[in-house]
Amino acid sequence: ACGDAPEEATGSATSTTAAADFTGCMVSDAGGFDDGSFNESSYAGLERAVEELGIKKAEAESTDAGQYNGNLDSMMQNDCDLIITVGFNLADATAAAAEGNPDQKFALIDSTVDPARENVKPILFNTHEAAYLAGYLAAGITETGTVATYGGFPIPSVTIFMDGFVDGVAKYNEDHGTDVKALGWNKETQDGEFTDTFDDKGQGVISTNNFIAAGADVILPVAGPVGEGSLSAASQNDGVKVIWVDADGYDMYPEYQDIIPTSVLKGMEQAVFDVLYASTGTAFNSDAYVGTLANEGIGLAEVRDESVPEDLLEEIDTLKQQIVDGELVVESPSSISVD
Amino acid sequence: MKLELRGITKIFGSLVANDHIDLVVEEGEIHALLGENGAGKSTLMNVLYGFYDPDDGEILVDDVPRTFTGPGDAMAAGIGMVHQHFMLVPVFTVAENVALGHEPVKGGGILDLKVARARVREISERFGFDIDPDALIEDLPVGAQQRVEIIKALSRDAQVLILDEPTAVLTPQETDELIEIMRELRAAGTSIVFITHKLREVRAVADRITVIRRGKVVGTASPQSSEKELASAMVGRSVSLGVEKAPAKPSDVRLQVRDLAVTNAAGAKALDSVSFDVAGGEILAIAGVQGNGQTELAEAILGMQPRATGSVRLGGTELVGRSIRQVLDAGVGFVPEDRSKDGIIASFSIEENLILDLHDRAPFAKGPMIDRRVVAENAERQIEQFDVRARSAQDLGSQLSGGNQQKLVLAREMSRPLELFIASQPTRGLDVGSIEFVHKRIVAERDAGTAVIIVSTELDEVLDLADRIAVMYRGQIIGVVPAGTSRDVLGLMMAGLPLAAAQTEAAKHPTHPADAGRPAGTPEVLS
Amino acid sequence: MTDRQPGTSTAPGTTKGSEPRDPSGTAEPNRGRTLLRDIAESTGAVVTLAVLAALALAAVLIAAANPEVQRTASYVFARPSDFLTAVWEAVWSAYSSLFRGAVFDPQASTTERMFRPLTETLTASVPLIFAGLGLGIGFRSGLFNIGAQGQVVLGAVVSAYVGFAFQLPALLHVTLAVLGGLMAGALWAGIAGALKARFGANEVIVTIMLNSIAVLLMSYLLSTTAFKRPGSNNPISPMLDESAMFVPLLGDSFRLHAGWLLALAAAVGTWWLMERSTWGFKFRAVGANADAARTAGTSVRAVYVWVMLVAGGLAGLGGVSQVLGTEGVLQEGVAGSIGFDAITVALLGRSRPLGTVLAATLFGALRAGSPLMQTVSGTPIDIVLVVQAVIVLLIAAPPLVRSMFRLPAPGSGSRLAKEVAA
Amino acid sequence: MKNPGGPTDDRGALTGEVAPPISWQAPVAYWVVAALTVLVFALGAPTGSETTFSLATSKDFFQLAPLTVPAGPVTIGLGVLVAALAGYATYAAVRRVKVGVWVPVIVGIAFLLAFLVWSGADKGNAIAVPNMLTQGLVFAVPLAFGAMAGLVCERSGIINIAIEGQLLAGAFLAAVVATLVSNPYAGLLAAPLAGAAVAAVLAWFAITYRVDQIIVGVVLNVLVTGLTSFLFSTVLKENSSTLNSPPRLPVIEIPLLSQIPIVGPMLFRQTILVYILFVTIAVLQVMLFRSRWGLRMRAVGEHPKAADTVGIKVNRTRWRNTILGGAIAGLGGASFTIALGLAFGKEMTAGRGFIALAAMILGRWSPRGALLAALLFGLAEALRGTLSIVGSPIPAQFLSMLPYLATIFAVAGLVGRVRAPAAEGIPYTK
Ligand SMILES: Nc1ncnc2c1ncn2[C@@H]1O[C@H](COP(=O)(O)OP(=O)(O)OP(=O)(O)O)[C@@H](O)[C@H]1O
Ligand SMILES: Nc1ncnc2c1ncn2[C@@H]1O[C@H](COP(=O)(O)OP(=O)(O)OP(=O)(O)O)[C@@H](O)[C@H]1O
Ligand SMILES: [Mg+2]
Ligand SMILES: [Mg+2]
Repeated sequence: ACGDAPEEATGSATSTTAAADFTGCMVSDAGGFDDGSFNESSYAGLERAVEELGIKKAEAESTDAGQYNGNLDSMMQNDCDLIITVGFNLADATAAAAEGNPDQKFALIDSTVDPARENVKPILFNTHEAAYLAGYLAAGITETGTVATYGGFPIPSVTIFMDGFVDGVAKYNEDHGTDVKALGWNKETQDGEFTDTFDDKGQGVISTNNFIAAGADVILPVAGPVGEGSLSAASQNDGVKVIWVDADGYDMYPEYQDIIPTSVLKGMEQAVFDVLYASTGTAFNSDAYVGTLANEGIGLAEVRDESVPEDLLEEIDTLKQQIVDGELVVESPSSISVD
Repeated sequence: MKLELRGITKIFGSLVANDHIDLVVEEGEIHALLGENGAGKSTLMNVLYGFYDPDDGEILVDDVPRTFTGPGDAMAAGIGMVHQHFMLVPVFTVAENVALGHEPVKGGGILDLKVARARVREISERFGFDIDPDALIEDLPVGAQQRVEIIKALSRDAQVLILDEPTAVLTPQETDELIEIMRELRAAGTSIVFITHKLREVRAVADRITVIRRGKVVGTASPQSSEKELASAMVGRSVSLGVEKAPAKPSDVRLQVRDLAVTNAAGAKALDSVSFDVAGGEILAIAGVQGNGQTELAEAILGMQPRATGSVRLGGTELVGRSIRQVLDAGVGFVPEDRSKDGIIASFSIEENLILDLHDRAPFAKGPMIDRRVVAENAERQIEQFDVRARSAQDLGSQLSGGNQQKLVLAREMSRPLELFIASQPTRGLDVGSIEFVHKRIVAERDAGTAVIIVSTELDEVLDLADRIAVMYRGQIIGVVPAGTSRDVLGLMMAGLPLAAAQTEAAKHPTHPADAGRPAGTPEVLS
Repeated sequence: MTDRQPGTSTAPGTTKGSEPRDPSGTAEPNRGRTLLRDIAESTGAVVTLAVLAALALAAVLIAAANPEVQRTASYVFARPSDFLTAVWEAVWSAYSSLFRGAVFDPQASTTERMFRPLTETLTASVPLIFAGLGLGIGFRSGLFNIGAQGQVVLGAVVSAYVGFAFQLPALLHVTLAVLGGLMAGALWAGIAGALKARFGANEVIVTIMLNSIAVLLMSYLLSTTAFKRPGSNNPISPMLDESAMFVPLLGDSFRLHAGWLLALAAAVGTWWLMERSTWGFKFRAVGANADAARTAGTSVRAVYVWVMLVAGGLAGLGGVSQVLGTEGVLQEGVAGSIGFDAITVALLGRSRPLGTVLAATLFGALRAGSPLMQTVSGTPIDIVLVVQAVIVLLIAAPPLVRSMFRLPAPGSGSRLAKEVAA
Repeated sequence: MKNPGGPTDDRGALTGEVAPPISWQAPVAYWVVAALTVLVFALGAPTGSETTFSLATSKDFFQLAPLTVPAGPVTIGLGVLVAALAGYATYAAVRRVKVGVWVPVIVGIAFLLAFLVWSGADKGNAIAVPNMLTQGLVFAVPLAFGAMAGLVCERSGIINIAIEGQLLAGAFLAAVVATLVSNPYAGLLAAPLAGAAVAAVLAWFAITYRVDQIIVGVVLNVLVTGLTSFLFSTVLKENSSTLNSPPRLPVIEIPLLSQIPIVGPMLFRQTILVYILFVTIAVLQVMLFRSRWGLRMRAVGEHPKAADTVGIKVNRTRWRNTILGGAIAGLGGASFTIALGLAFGKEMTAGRGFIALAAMILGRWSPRGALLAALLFGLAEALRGTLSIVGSPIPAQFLSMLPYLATIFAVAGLVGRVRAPAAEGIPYTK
């Protein structure tokens, strides 16, 4: 605790743009802002806006569902210009707050409000499209003919990945006449393997080992930090790979780069930043932002794994184009349509 | 070893339990402490044993002042103690309990139970106890537990031995044996502090007697004093020792027990085809050595024994197979043997303890609601009638002394009209004054026409109270005898001899009445 | 006849090792001194000091967690004033915002909003009061029921279902929803009670397991069409019918709802049940000494079942109040950690209704105040947890607080008595 | 002295014929299992279907061939076996003979096999038996450590609800220290310190200040969760490579033993932590019941006053054992991080401390029993995973209930009344 005191600041270095008076606020769902998943990615968008646009921020982290209303309330006490609520769990609370405070602007991630409101902007992602590509890739690189996925909890923001993934595998089988099996999710019955936790990483290890014992060699964990259990288990078994979700696992886990062929990206950071940016001007509207393959709001991370065959990558590019063009429609009961 | 206490003062909260007590115990002397329940005897001994820190005063061992930071120090100084409330771990074996604190170990801290067992056996044999070192304490009858406590104290070769009411749960024979042991120890130079409420024992063995009342030494007494003198010194008033009661006026047969049998959880028959009758206005005493089925008998009548067969008819109603509630409702009053476990709720107030079994009926309950006014009035009345010594009816059960707890249970059980009154060990651990009172109440209940069953291991009590005496042995009633039966005959029957055989045997070896209560042939110790 | 305390059942919160009461009639040396002494000995004083001490301790953590404090600490010897200012700023802003969020917000724009925090505190306390009352009954009856969480969940599930699946007149609807939740909680707890009565199954194990099962059951139900909102794949139920909701007590701008009155009524009812009714007498008797209760003719097994039914019913109402009072929908996590917080609430309240209400209100205040504290002062939510824990620990430890502030122990007439004795 | 559930008096046994009460609990439980096996599994398996079990892992020396069995006949056979055992148990009950512990064990295994055969019938996926066992153990390890911690404390009279917090603290410190030192074994040394520190707070409040032990425990869990989460978000998160990337404990394969078919990998292809667990349990089992330390500790937990009167320092004993217990739980915490090569994460123990508590009670406060209970839970959990992968017709949430249901069944049907140390939870004062 010793050192030189800094010079007294004489003038403030704050930006003089309009953004300086803008306060962007965010309420997390029960996962909290370091859930290693969508709360965290969304929060990164807010932080980036603070850094790059010079806006002010305020945040409220929920630890359980009962706090959503209270947290929104304290945001309202805090003179927020835009309140971003993260996750479908906050939809009802957001809708109620929006109804009671028609002048307050909101953005809601992963859900719409029903009925739609002038002051609520839904931020949505067609994640299943990207997961579809990942499934296709997984089916293309499996040596054992078996791939697998599991989730944290059976909730739409999780199962949407799983839907896309198994459909992608099926597509590969259809195109190549193969019989690659996808364990862990049955899209028809909407039933599969869940760890029932986003916290206990050991469960990820156990689920992954079970999959490996059942012959799987490419795993897609959709369970936030629990997915690290998959990385750990896979690294102990030769030839097993893990496809990461939300952000690029290749950057996040340097020690596991050789077993992460790619990641299913869900561009929440960018989306949040964009919406905040637009709102600092006058461009706030209640039209839904939908991250798609087309606008790169979602996508497959750069494949840095040398062993993935070139032609597989080309096929995936083609598929992607088909989806962008609307020739190929990927469906998931968990995707939210906005018309 | 000579022991001296000077000005010992011990204060609990606002209560001065020991008030500047001076006491000298010479080497090789048996020093008896007398005093009412709650006089402060146990407290004083616990101070001496290092269990309590005194608030004032000092302890001198062989004229050297010592401070004990805990029982460990006292034991190291050669002091051993048999506690009034057994300090035994119920789930441990006898050997483990005796070894605890100075365990023989092999390498690696592993217990050498062989050595521990041998030590128990050796002491048992030396003093004629019959104790299996591998028995679990909780499976042993209290008498045996008391012997284990004694073994525990003896196994440490104490030079000063404190015995706090060691005879409260012993049979007359066992008491005699213990007194003999005390004499042997005295002869070997051990000093003994002996606490008891049984004046006969004091007179038999004490060299000196100190009387404590309300925390203060009120004087000394000579062992030659009569029991009556000792009793009044203790209580501070004159006490009548025997029970004055008119002859019984038995009415019709009230209780009919036929072929009552109980199988205990282990599958053994604890009660085996027991049959007897009790009339209204009559006291039937059940005598016997602890653990011969008396407990089971009393509990079976109350409906506490799930595996009871046979018939118990109370004025025509069958009780076997009924719930405890129904039996109580049929007019049965019950004083359990273990009052602190079954009789009172320590954390309940006196008021509440007085309505444990009556709280949900009139006049205490009005519908689902307890009428507190009636409860309070009832408490005032009972406290007054039964002379329960308490600061107020709101005092907790745990704040009462044992004697007062017993009075509390009696008050509750006698507070409603009864057909049958069963009391197990009604005066265990009580001082003479309290015993006098309790006995009076029981006789009064009889005179009101209730059928009364007294279960007691105390021959004096049996002889004082009973109109008829049933002797139990190994789960059976081996004979029912009239009130005047001699102690010798009773003692022999308790040891398993049928009436006729006991009478002939007793006739062969007539003994002095004061020594009665033990079978002939055992050494005479109470002379 | 060993010296085992009667009623060794380790019912927490019961008067274990109750301290001997101070008898009247001790000498009265000096009125002034006695009065001071009485104040110093009172529970109120101890609790106040405990909260103050906890806040002081927590202030250290808050300051340590503050980035500005950390920054200025690097040159604390060069210019201590910066550091001290930073510490003061951090602590002041944390606590003032806690107060603003939980009690009264002088900075709010309208009078209504100024008083709103207090109502939020009360609102947050409602489910904790219910569940805490239930747990308290169990504790005093010798049952260590850790299962409030599961009972809260079941109560929420059933009352929500009644709330959204039926169209009924208002009073009838809300009554049915409340009763449904109450019964669901009661039956769920009743499983543990029945297993204990019948097989002696330890209620701690069974209730821990039933908690997990309840959560999974709710998760399953929310995946079925009967519970899912039409047209959505989210595990969220339809909004409840307005007619099933508790009415707001202070108009629409406050969330405080009729459930609070119901909770207070339940507290009074619980007090009456435990202190004045024959049932409560039996419950307490079994909790304090089951052997003596049995000897006095009480069916201990039946009491186990009834206690669990009543306790579960109350915990079920905790779930009900959450759904019908504030949330208006059923979704995963609707029960939060109410059932677990309620354990602390009940124990802190010494298993007594008044204590439980007070403890629940304290928890409600921390819960209501923590969002603003987090938002305004940037104190991480995890630190709020720590602050909560420290407060509870100190409140639960009067002897520690006494020794911290060198207060006399209650009833420690010992010094007095010594003077008398001397 | 009355003694519910135990023999009242050995002298009474001398007369009267022996006729213990008939206990119907176990036979009825077995009949229920038999009925389930036949009605659900045997009749529920598609006719002519087959189930495949793989019995070896790729690392095994003996590559046992996968075993394929016809589902129908095998389940019926197992049902008959259980029924036969139920019949035997009934007979034994009527004759008042005690049945060996092998009966419930075989009934359990038969039921499990039938369940597996039924679930795996015609699924095309083999059921990987050795993996199932191994994963069951992975799950059971922290539970077993936690249960040991609980019983060391409770046997000396202190209720340890803070197992969860001790596990979490252990997981935290193990990860951080192992990362700082770049050596997993350093983490293994640090983990018990963290657990012991939490236990010291428990002891301080519970013993010195006589605060209700359950309050302290519950609150400590909150405190540790708060502190570790706070440190995680503020410190670990930004410096994860320097503070929170713990190296993994290597798997130590015991040469020959690990090649025992089926159970070899589960028991002998493990990290040192698992071997430490085995040793801890064995040592505790012996020391608790046979040593001076164990005798004194149990005395203090059963009847502290009695212990005090023979010179045993009650509170000192409690202090020491509480801290020892905390250290054991802390060590168990290491199984969440360094044993699996995982970084510390918020609340990563996810309530397993409470399940450990249940395992301790289910195991009747004995190390061996607690281990069995932890394994029961772990295996039920592994079974759940296996079934879910094989593709069971049961919805995921119901499969997930399996371990909890199994535990309730075990405590109600097989264990029944358990007796806690008599003085637990009661602060000691003279
Ligand atoms: N642990 C304690 N806490 C508070 N008060 C106590 C405690 N122990 C004893 N007392 C008080 O001290 C008094 C003396 O008790 P003590 O046990 O010494 O009596 P005693 O003479 O042994 O009686 P008894 O003949 O019934 O055994 C009691 O009346 C009681 O009020
Ligand atoms: N918490 C307490 N508050 C006040 N007094 C207490 C408390 N606990 C025990 N006592 C007192 O301590 C004394 C000693 O207890 P103990 O059980 O030895 O009683 P006792 O009088 O010796 O009983 P008994 O006659 O049955 O042997 C009792 O007289 C009782 O009044
Ligand atoms: Mg006494
Ligand atoms: Mg005494």
